[in-house]
Amino acid sequence: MQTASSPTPLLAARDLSVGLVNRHGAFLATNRVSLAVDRGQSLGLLGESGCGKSITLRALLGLVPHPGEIVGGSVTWKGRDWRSLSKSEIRRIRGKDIAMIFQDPASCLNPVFTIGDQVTETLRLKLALKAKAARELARDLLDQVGIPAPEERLRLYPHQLSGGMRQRVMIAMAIATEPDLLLADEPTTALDVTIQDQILTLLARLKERNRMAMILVSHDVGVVAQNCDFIAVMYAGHIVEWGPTHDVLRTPRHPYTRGLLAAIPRLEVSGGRHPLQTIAGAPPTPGELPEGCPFRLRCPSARPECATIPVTLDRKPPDHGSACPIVM
Amino acid sequence: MRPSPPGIEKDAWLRLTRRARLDRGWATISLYAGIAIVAFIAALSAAAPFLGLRDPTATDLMNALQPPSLAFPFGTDDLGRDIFARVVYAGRVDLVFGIVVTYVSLVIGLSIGAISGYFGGLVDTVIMRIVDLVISFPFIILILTIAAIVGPGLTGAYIGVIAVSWALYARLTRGEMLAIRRREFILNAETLGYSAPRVVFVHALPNLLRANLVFSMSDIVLNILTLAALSYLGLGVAPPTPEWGEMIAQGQKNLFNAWWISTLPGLVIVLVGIGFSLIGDGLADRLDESGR
Amino acid sequence: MTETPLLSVTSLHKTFGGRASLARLLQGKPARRLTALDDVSLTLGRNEVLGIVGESGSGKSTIARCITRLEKPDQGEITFAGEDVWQARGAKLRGIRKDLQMIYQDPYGALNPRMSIGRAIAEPALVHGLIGRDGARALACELLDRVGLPRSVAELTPRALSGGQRQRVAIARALALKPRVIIADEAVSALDASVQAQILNLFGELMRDLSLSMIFISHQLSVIAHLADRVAVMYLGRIVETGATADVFARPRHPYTAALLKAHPHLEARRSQTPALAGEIPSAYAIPEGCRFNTRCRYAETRCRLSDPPAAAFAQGHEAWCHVLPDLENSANS
Amino acid sequence: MSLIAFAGRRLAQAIPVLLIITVAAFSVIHLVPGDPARVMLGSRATDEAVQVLREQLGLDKPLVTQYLDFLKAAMQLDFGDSLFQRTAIGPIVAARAVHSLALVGYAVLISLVIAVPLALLSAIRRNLLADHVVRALTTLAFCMPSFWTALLLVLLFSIRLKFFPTSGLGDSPLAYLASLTLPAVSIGLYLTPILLRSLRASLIQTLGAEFVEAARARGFGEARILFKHVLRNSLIAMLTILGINVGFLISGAVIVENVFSIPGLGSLMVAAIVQRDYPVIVALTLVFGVVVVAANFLVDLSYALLDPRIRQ
Repeated sequence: MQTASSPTPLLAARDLSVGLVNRHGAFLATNRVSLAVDRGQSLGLLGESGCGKSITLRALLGLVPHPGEIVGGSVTWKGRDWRSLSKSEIRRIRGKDIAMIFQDPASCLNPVFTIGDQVTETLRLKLALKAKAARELARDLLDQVGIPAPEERLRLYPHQLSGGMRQRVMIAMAIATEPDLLLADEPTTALDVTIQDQILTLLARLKERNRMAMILVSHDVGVVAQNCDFIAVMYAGHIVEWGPTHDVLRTPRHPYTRGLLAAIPRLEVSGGRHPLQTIAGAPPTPGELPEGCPFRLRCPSARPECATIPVTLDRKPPDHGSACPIVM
Repeated sequence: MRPSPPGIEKDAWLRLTRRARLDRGWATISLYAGIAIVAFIAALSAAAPFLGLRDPTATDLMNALQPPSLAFPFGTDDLGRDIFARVVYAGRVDLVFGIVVTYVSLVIGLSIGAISGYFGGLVDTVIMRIVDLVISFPFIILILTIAAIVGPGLTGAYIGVIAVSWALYARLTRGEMLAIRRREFILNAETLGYSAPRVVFVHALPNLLRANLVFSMSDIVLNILTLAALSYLGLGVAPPTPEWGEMIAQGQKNLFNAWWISTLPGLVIVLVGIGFSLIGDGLADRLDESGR
Repeated sequence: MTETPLLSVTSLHKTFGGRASLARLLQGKPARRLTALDDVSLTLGRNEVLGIVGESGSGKSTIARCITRLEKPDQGEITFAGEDVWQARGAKLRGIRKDLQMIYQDPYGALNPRMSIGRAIAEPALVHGLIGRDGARALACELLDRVGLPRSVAELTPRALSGGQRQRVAIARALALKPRVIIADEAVSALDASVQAQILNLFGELMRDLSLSMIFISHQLSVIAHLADRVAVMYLGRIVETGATADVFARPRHPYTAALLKAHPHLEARRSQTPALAGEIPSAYAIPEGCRFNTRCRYAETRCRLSDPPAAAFAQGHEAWCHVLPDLENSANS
Repeated sequence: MSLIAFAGRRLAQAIPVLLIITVAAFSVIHLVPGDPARVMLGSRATDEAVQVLREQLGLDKPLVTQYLDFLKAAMQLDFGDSLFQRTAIGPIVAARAVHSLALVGYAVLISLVIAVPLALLSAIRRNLLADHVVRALTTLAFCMPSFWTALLLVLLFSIRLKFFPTSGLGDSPLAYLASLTLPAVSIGLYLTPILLRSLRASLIQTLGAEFVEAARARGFGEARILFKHVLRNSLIAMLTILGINVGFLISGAVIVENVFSIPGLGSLMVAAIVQRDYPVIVALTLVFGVVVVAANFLVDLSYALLDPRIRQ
């Protein structure tokens, strides 16, 4: 399934499945997920905890932690299958062409090295810069991501910076090589709302400037809505709906997406405590999925045939597709 | 085994399920294997008088330094005593010592650590200074010093090892207590105005037991090793009472011509140690709560 | 509001000690102290939901901890139904403890992992002598019904429950004492959106059916907007704006409130080119002189750096502590 | 905070601990049931002899005076005379401490050489065959009595293979090293499981940290990640682990010195207890206490040097 407008998208995953192991056994965290992004596009992976959105992102970079592994499907980068690339080629792509930022800025910097050490290490390795040039570029990068007094910050250790500043440092390291694609895993979840706003504005500006593609993983509909061109809604390891952000939010097609959007309290409708629409039950535990459609046990429109239908989108991206053949 | 789901590479899925099964299976095997080993040796020692063994203290110079044989499965020592019988009888001293010392220390350490961690403040600071000192001090020196005060012998060993061992439990419990004290069900109990003993003993304590129980398995091994070491140094169980460390010491002078006198009792210690360690590994997995 | 409030907090101050360092001691400086609450006053009326919103370090959780006697305030007074919460002793204290119940953020930490759900729910009522041993089972069932869980849950341990179910149990446990006030500290923040809506609805039902009052603390503006009748916006240990929720969110009178509302990720609007608020939250160890918001405020003037702004009152109890905006507003109106 | 200020504060914290140790050491003599002088000399000693000893040890003075005298003397490294050897304890201890120190240093080296690579292997290949093998060996080593291990080594390397002497100390540097080898290996094997377990746990924790994943996502090579990023963090943990286990290490040395009859502090301690030579016991308790406090101080200091978070 081709999932972007151009014939060879920048990055594409086809029927990607990732298996993980927990105390109860092996289970599929990501189940035949297909997605793609093109240059300059941003895709939001939206879903609740445990839906497999973060592990999908890691699988795109080949970073599934042992003892889990990719158990099916493929990932292609500029038309080339990851599996056909050598280890050193993969390493060259990681961090140079594709960069990644993480959720917890407190732990994604090494606590025993200074900010300068860590930023310049990337520059020296990825851009083959000499120490002095790396230092200068590092200062410049910190400046670009809005860190005041960059020269002094380079000498500090991560614990001496606030969470927002640490995330800026991560972003500085990520954009240093002017990557084609940025993967962002809940980059603002650990931050306060005003800081989240600053970081997202920064990301939007950098994306615009560098014509960078972005895949943003988030549980927050608002964050995805404001920052992404396309939305992929994930539920229990499957992509259940895909489409342009505007369409998905305006006219959600899958019952899960509809339920999710209705369940979110809005700032605009203050007070009154009118009951929100809810989705019955709780997200399923990984590894304990029903046969057929994974949402059918919570779905208000479920029918007997839902137990046998395959979970596939009814329209090809970039069109607005839904994995529910019942609700049109 | 569950069949591989559609659209999945079969080999990869098989590999994954096998990995999952191995991880789970190992803990159970470990637990039962450990229990089997310990139970076997404990049962043998408990039933020693009824097994028709030779008298462990009876000397028989005619049969001195016999290598292992059908008549003497572990051979005999320089006084002609049956090493197998001595090893079995020694279990009565060593196993009882290990278990009693460990659990007396656990109760003392758990109480002190829980109180120290819950109330904090000056009491905590003072207790923890002492605990740190006891733990970082070479335990053998401390025990030897106590043995010097009380006088060598099993009583000295009991007092000495308990005097050292409680501190490990106190530190472990305090650490756990500090973590659990911030958990919201403890805060909730406090806001409800429950009495401090109720919060500590009814709500916190059951959650502190896990780490202590798991650690106690290693500690039993450590304590048996310590008794053996004391006896080896001539400051624990005095001859002719059979004890594993004492037997190893007795064998040292005949190491050149009768290897079995020292090595076989040592092997039994190792076996017991492995038994308890396996139980500990199994318990750690069984009692693990991180699997939400 | 003319009637006496059910719960009132007056001029609450709370600082936490930093570590005394030798260097500071030698220089004769006092140990650094973290200011959690600096002169905070608020009231809660009968059958009212008061929302407290703020970012990390604003002191919103400390208020809850002071009210529930987990932290002793340095100064200030907390009265509940006419009784001073920190002076009360004996039966009066027990009454206050019964009437003020707290619900916490982490559904995984809120329940004792070694205690069955039924026992966890009934225990507070048992300890407070509201029921006898034989009443425990019936009470647990009644409360499980109330929070929408099957009765069979009573036999389980928390391990078998999902996050949302655990939070329902925590609510049932709080209801066991028939409290008059519930203090919910980020009680839905850790939950997934679909489950969060269920719990918010449950809170709505409880408010309607049980004539409870509630202090609802959250960093999520939308949740506050949904649930709270009145809201207090906090910044660095102080309330900067308070009033009826609809009013405050529709017409914020403090630049910080306005920025919070703008920074909130809306579903409909595309993001603007500039962030709603520049700069970082200052350290609670070194609160800025004058108006504490002046380091990040786009309207800041000289007076904002010199003196604390007084309260500016608007219609229906809407108040904001800002030098500049109320003046601008007045000049615009006149 | 600067390193010096940190060191100063840490030193200040050590003083009360040192005082507790002196009180404990001082109490040893007085905790013995009955008249200490009588106990030391045995029941057949004459009353005059007991009285002489009592005066010699100052046991007739008030307790506080005795303690202050003891403290003053100890600060000048004067621990009195050994009852058994009839000479000053200070020089005896000093002469023996050299051998103990050499032995312990050698043992730590051996232990690190075994534990660090195996812990790395085990952590990287977590839950795979190599890890299971390493963990099984660790458990085995943990359960082996150190003196028994020592005897096995003697049996194999001294008696069968005749590589190393069975006991005593060699004269030439090479012979000295050779005679310390088996004891050091015995202590090393005793310490290794403790170090290995802690190091493995610390490595696994670091390997799972987000900054390691971030480094991988940045396309750094595994070797670089391991040796630069992970090991640096784990070395800090290693130092702590070593610091905590100094006491354990000394305990091992005390036992093993006795197996090989090495004239170190451990064998002195055991001999003193057998001979009821209380002044020596007191002196050694004090010495070991100071060694432990000093070791922990040094560990904390190097810890602060390596980990920027501690100095804060």
